[in-house]
Amino acid sequence: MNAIYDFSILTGGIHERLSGLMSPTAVMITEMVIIGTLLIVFVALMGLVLVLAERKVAAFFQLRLGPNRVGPWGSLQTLADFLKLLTKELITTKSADKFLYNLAPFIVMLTPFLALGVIPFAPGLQIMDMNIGVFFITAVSSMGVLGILIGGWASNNKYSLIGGMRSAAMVVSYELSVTLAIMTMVIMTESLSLSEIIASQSDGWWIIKGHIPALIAFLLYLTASTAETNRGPFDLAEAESELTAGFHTEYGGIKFAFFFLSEFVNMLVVASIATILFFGGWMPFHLPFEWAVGFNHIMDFIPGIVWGFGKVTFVIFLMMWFRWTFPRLRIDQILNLEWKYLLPMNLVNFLLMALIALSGFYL
Amino acid sequence: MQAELISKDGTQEYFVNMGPQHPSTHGVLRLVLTLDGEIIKRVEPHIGYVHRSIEKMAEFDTYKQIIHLTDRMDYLSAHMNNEAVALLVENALEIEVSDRVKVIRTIMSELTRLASHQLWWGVMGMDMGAITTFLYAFRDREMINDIMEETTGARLTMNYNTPGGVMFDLHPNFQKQVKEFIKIFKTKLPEYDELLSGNIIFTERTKGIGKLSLADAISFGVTGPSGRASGFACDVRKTNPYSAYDRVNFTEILLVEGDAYARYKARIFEMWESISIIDQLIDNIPEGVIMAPMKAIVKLPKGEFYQRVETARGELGVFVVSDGNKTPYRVKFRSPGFSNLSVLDHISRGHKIADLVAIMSTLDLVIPDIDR
Amino acid sequence: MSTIIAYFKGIGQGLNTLWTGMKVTGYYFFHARKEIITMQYPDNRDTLKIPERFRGRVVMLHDQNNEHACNGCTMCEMACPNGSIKIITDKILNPETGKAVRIIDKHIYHFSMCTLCNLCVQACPSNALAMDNSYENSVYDRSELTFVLNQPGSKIRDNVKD
Amino acid sequence: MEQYVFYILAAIILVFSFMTVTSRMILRAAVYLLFVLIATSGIYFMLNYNFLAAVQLTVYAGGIAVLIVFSVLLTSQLNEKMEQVSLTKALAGGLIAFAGALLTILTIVQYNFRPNGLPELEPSPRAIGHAMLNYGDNGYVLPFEVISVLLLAAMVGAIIIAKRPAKLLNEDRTAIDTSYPSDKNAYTSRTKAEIDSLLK
Amino acid sequence: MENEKIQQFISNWEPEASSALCAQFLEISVPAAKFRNLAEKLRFDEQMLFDYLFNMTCVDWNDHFITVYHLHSTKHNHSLVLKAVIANHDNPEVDTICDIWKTAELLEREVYDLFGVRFNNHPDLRRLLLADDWVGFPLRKDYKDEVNMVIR
Amino acid sequence: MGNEAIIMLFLTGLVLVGGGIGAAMILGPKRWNKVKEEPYECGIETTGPSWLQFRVGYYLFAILFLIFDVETVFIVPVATSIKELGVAAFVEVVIFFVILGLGLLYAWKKGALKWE
Repeated sequence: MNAIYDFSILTGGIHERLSGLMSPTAVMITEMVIIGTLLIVFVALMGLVLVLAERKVAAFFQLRLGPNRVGPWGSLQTLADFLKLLTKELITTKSADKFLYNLAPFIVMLTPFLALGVIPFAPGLQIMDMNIGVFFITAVSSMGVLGILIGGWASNNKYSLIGGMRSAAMVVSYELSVTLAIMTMVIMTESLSLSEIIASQSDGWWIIKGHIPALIAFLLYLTASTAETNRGPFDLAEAESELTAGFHTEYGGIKFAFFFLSEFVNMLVVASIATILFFGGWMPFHLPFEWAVGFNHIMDFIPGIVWGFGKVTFVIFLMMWFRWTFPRLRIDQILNLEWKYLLPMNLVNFLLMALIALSGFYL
Repeated sequence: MQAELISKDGTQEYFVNMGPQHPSTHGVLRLVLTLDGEIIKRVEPHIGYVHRSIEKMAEFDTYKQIIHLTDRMDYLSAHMNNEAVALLVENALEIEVSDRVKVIRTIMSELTRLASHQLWWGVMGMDMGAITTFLYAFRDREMINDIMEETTGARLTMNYNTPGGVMFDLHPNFQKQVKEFIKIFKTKLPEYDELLSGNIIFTERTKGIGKLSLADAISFGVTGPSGRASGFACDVRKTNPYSAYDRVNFTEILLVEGDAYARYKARIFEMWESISIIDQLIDNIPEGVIMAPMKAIVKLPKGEFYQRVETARGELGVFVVSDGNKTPYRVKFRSPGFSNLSVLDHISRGHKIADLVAIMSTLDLVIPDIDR
Repeated sequence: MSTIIAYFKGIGQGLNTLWTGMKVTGYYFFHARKEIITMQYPDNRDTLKIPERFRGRVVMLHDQNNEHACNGCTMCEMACPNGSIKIITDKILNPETGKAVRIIDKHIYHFSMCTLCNLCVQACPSNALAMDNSYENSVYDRSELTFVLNQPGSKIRDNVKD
Repeated sequence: MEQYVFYILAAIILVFSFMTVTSRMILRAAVYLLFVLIATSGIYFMLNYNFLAAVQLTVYAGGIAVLIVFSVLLTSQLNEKMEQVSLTKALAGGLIAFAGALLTILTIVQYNFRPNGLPELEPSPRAIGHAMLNYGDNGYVLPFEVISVLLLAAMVGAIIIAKRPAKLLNEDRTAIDTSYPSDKNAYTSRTKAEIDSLLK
Repeated sequence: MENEKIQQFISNWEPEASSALCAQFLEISVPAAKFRNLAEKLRFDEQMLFDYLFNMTCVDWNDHFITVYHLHSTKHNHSLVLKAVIANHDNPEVDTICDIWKTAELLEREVYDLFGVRFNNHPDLRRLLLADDWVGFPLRKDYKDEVNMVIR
Repeated sequence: MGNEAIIMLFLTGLVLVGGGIGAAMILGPKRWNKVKEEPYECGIETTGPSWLQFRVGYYLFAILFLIFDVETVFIVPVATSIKELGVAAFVEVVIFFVILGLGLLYAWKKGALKWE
């Protein structure tokens, strides 16, 4: 890997400069403020980009042009939408549980934030390298469902309540598959730390090295994580043709915007994990063969951040493709799919992967 | 009151209003659902939000003027509605229209049916969550609308039929355009199957849902593709042929399953049949006058008249009681949607809310048709 | 055993049907540029093709001498199912023959009530009325939808019979 | 720094624990409990027991809390507030709680904590995994296997308790006429004669 | 079956029924009191089996109402028009047939809504299309509404 | 950064949402209207309360989820170390899985996985 693309040089430099100026606690607080500000900017930017991308991709699937009035190619459309939502009146229905109603957007937004903290987007571009990285993300994202559940409940609206219930049952079920699919890959990486997982793929991505079980795990993960983000054919929490808007029927203005934004940031998170586990994160495309040294070297010249975001974009595109092609599943079918198909397959796939790992039958 | 709400296993019943402002009721239909959890125990349709009393209005209009009102009932099969009134007057006065008019009417009817089924298909997909189908359906429907606009001067409420014939002659481009459309649409229709009909999520959601038996279909008077999916041979084009339907070969689509998927399939099959009918007629439209000689003021003889046509939704009946004046004494439109709606409660009990959406889309309700 | 085979067969078939659908949308995604079906409406006013038979609204045909063919026979008024046409006639003395002749003072057309059914155009014995191709009819006040069809200062063409 | 964090977390736990038991709206109580659970995991994070903290989040905040909310929906008094606890009951409860706390504190204070001399274990998941699958000294393979049996027993028990005999909803569904045969996979168009023959 | 034979059957069952062979359908008129009995026979008799009620409406003849039922048999493929003559114009009443032909439930509600004809034993006779607090029955010939109705 | 970053992430999230809502409170109009306070039910006033005892078909799934959630917690350390520990550990994991698989099979056969 080319050292010039390593962000840790930049961050380390800043850290040293700051340490020379003030006490360790002050350094930490300063860094926190800087990182926090950058993170908010990043999330806001990603939200704007992803929403626009979703609309553009949807438009092209549907033979439309998509937003094209505000800014070049409609690039400022989401910004305009955000400003509109920001300046809308906040309405709370009179029978709602005000405290829980206002709490829900916080919970919903907090979980992707915590998850983003451990994701390395490029070499050195990671807020904290936790030794249980992936497991931390699954643990945190399991709380996100509570935001939906509480929001649906607190609105005191029948559609919201049904939507919230559905979503909760679905998300908790699919969490199992997400975790198991991740653990299947962890057998190979032997570590939960995301940076170590990436490092273990320096000679080739796991989806190539781990062949069949890795491919199955990828499909299972993709399906389950699409469900966990309440997207695509699994969006029945907000199934508009049945429940008008599902759990966020009563949310308007900026509160709705946070529900909306969290969906997209969650999508970014799950796509990043898929990228890291199966496609080597920011690791360039390498072939695990002797003769491919030259090829591997050429690949190194493309910066890691390009690789990282390129692969994330690919996974997100897949999820968008699902969403704009498939009809929605019914709640009992969703639970069926998880408990009768994904979960048993995951359990078997886990053992298969363990067998392959032990037999050394991987590249 | 509270005690009544509690069902047998201790949980309480839930009343939910679906509509009038709801995305999947396709208009201002209001359904009051009684739920037990997510299971539907009762569906009670509340209609009349777009009631305009067309029947009362028709009592003050001459027969020519009634036709434009029928445009606004089932606006997706406006041409067939027009045709019903026109045929009624012609049959009552025993006027023979020219072959050209008959063929034009048949082609137009089938084009309208295609357009209606295309819109239904797009909306059906959208109701099931596949929003992309909507745009694909409108892409194809747009071609038909353009053809219609060129000849009749309007895209939806055409008012093209008059007693004795049609208002305008075909546009010179008509034949060419229709042939081109048929050629394109024959390649697009298989895409409908690939995108939705075969999709495992879609089939799982519709097969075995909202089963309607033949006896119930007849008893509820469910006609059109919905009725024929239950095996009810109710195609007016076959039982009481009108216009040029007696000279074309086509199969009456009959299925036996009677569930939502059968109703879906029946419409897809029907699109192929419509294409075949147009194929047979488009090359040999006979020459002739487009208007039979009519008196300026049409007066029907005293008596009662009933004329039925097959619209995209089923049997449309026009019942006219005439007292010999230039305006009818009483007009009744037997709208297919009205009868099809009446079966909704019966077939959706015990299903889930999501199934209700599937059932409603396959019944293909058009609310102005029901409310009139 | 057969249930297990059926289980996996079901998965395979299901995935296949999903892939079939994705191929269709995928094809259109990569050919979207060529097959865009929507119009950029206010921008394409110049290229928008309106068929000549399109029924926009009722107009009275005037020739270059500002003459029309309406003699105020009220056939259109009777033919209209919605009462959107009202004709106010006047009687003037024909200076040549000395007979009183009916001319129109105002041919009032309530566009807000019109259903564009074309019956008035058909009813007109002297082909004075026609449908034009206008389609941008939105206004801020309903009263702006009431038109007087005969242009100010226009008069009836000579060869029109009574 | 760490101390302040600990105090804040401890305060959160105390305050929300108190609010959980005093709240008279049942779902709010559940949400307050959720805060307590999350703050507890925060303490684990502070101690660098990352794995344990994540487990706390997964099982308690993600699993138990959802289960509690679902169970709340099964209670009948969702709409009303819970009844006011009578003073005697409150007093008795407070007394018992105080006694329990006293007992615990006394025990902790009196206990003589000694180092056990064992080498310090690295709290990484891999070390835990090694210990768990190890059948030598310090190996926990038997508990690991027994856990699966325990979970199985829990599952069977839950199913037996929660699963009522499958109640047919057909009583609601007006009798569906099955007099004519239905081939579920066919869905092909038939002629009238065929349908008539099917009906016979 | 031919119309004459049907006429024969009906005159045997219900001597009060008057029948006329019109251009399109055989039309049977029967007093409202006898109507329900005849309808049941027409539906269930093996020779008749009029199982498809394809249209149902009402006509206000100023001094009496006639409810009109268009019946068809899908088995024997014959049709007829059944009419119940309701002589009492002030308080029109006729027996319901919504248990015989299920589609009639909504159709009868519509007729009640617009004509004010009461259907005895109807399970849920309420206004259907109009608002619940509407006054009057709009399709009656003597209905007056100065505000909403413009008569040319 | 170490674990203290969690605090930072937490606070960042709070600041974003709180700031957004606060900004909306300042920027947004405040026009009170009785109808605005009504819960949305397709334009009709709601019939009956929404907070009713609700027949949750999902309850059993939540219990099952909890059991399998505990299982995945055990799987996590196992997954990280199984490659190193070899065949003996694999056999142990297989036994663990088979016992749990039996539980799933039991639930399946008992119809607990069927939503009603």
